[in-house]
Amino acid sequence: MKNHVILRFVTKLLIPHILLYAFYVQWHGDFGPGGGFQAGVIFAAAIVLYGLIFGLQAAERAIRPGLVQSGVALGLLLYIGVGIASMLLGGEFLDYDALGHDGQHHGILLVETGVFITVASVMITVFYSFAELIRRQ
Amino acid sequence: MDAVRELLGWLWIVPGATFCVIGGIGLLRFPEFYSRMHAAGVTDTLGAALVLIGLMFQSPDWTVAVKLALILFFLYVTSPTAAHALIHAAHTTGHEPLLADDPAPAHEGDIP
Amino acid sequence: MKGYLAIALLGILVTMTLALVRATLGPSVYDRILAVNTFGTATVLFIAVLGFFTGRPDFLDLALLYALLNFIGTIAILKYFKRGSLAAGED
Amino acid sequence: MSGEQLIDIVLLTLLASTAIAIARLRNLLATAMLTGIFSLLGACWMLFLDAPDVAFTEAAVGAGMSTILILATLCVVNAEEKPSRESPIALVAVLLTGGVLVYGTLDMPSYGDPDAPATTSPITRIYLDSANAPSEQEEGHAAGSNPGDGFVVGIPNTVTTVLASFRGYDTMGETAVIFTAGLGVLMVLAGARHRRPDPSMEIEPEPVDEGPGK
Repeated sequence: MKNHVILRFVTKLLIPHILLYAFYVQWHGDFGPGGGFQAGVIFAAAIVLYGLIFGLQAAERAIRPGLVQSGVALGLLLYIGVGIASMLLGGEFLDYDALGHDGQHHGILLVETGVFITVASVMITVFYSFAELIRRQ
Repeated sequence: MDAVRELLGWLWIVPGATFCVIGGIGLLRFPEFYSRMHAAGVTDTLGAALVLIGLMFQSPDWTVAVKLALILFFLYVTSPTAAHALIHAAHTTGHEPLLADDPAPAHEGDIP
Repeated sequence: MKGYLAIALLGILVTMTLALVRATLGPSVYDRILAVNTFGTATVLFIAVLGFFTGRPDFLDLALLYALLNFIGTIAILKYFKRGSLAAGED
Repeated sequence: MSGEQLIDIVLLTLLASTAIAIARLRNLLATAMLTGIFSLLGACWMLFLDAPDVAFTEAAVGAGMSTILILATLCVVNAEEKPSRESPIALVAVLLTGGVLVYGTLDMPSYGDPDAPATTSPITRIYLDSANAPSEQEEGHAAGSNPGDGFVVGIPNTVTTVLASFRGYDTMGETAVIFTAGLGVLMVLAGARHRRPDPSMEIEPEPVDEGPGK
């Protein structure tokens, strides 16, 4: 489908909007439906669409497999890190009030970012692994 | 104002839903794939546009109307593209349209 | 309360039912893809109208999501069917 | 209201008939597509039950990823289901389990019941009050000093508050589950990739062709 002009054009039109929408869901989760998990899946869906139309190599050039593989762990580490930071600042584990003024808000945003990174990385990694496996068959 | 909104609702949303149903009936009843595409096109374009524009008149503030416009825009970009890719794939893999002087295929006759 | 919205909801549900029957019956894979595509459009409309019916227009976020993402599934199925694989080699 | 009940009944009937069609079809590609339809219907129904956050998750996963992953699996395995022997014991077991589950739901409060434990419990009040902006409550309480009494988060979406703040431990556990699942898929697929004559259980540390991300 690489030579399919209409598909390529429409995909190029859609992908920025899907990514933008993923970030909208991420940061707007405080006010409407959504949050880190949903945003991560939507982000991964954009990368998957890119991989489907432009090929696995192009997608791997855009988002390196090593980057997402470390992202799988980084997100969880960020989440736990927020908990440890709140302990170091005098509260209990994941007690966001210890994070300072408006700590609840910032703590929730950080934690949701951690969920986002883990979910998006896991989804992209699974897609890459499957595509790689199928290509080598 | 509410009366105008209600009138616009009846004038846009109900016809839109009717076109959706017409598209659905065509999708089920038409004899083969290429003619079913026409029916599906009614739902994807006319039905969707009428319903979404009708909803724009009902929106309480402008952000809702903008969201509806975005939904309409993305539907109008993606569904013709998907239809194009689908018909291209069907054509290139040798899926032949059913012509008037062809005998009707047996498995098509018993669709309710 | 809002009669036209209720009628629209029922009409869209009828469309969904018809598309579901077509997706189940087939007979070719293209008929099924077409039916799934129509079903997706009907879902976007259903969610949009439902948001107004229940007075919560923030449901529209969901309709916008479907308008953006329904495309991906169709492309994936087409690609699988045309090449017998998702492996995006393209060479 | 009877119109809402009608929509509810139609949605549930469609869900059930899609499930039966999925179970009956032998062509796994058609099954994958019907699974997509099931996900769309599920999202509609959850939205109808006023659970937009759950519907949102279903929509994102169902439309974005699950079809892709099912198709990817179909690429690896055979795309036609083998005819299986239908045993009466399996039917009895399924019917029995289903019956027990349905019997269990009889104890649940009906939908929208004002006397349901979830509505009358004092903790619900605390959750919902936490959504108020800090500035509104700061005169009355020392904000956040005493959890459970005037504990404010100040985020309008209570679901996010409950998930990330009140139940932060649970969400951390869920993130760990996703992390573990991703790790498991990586190991299984990487193991299948370097297929050996003797299928030893040792685990490849990393695909060799990729360095750490730069």
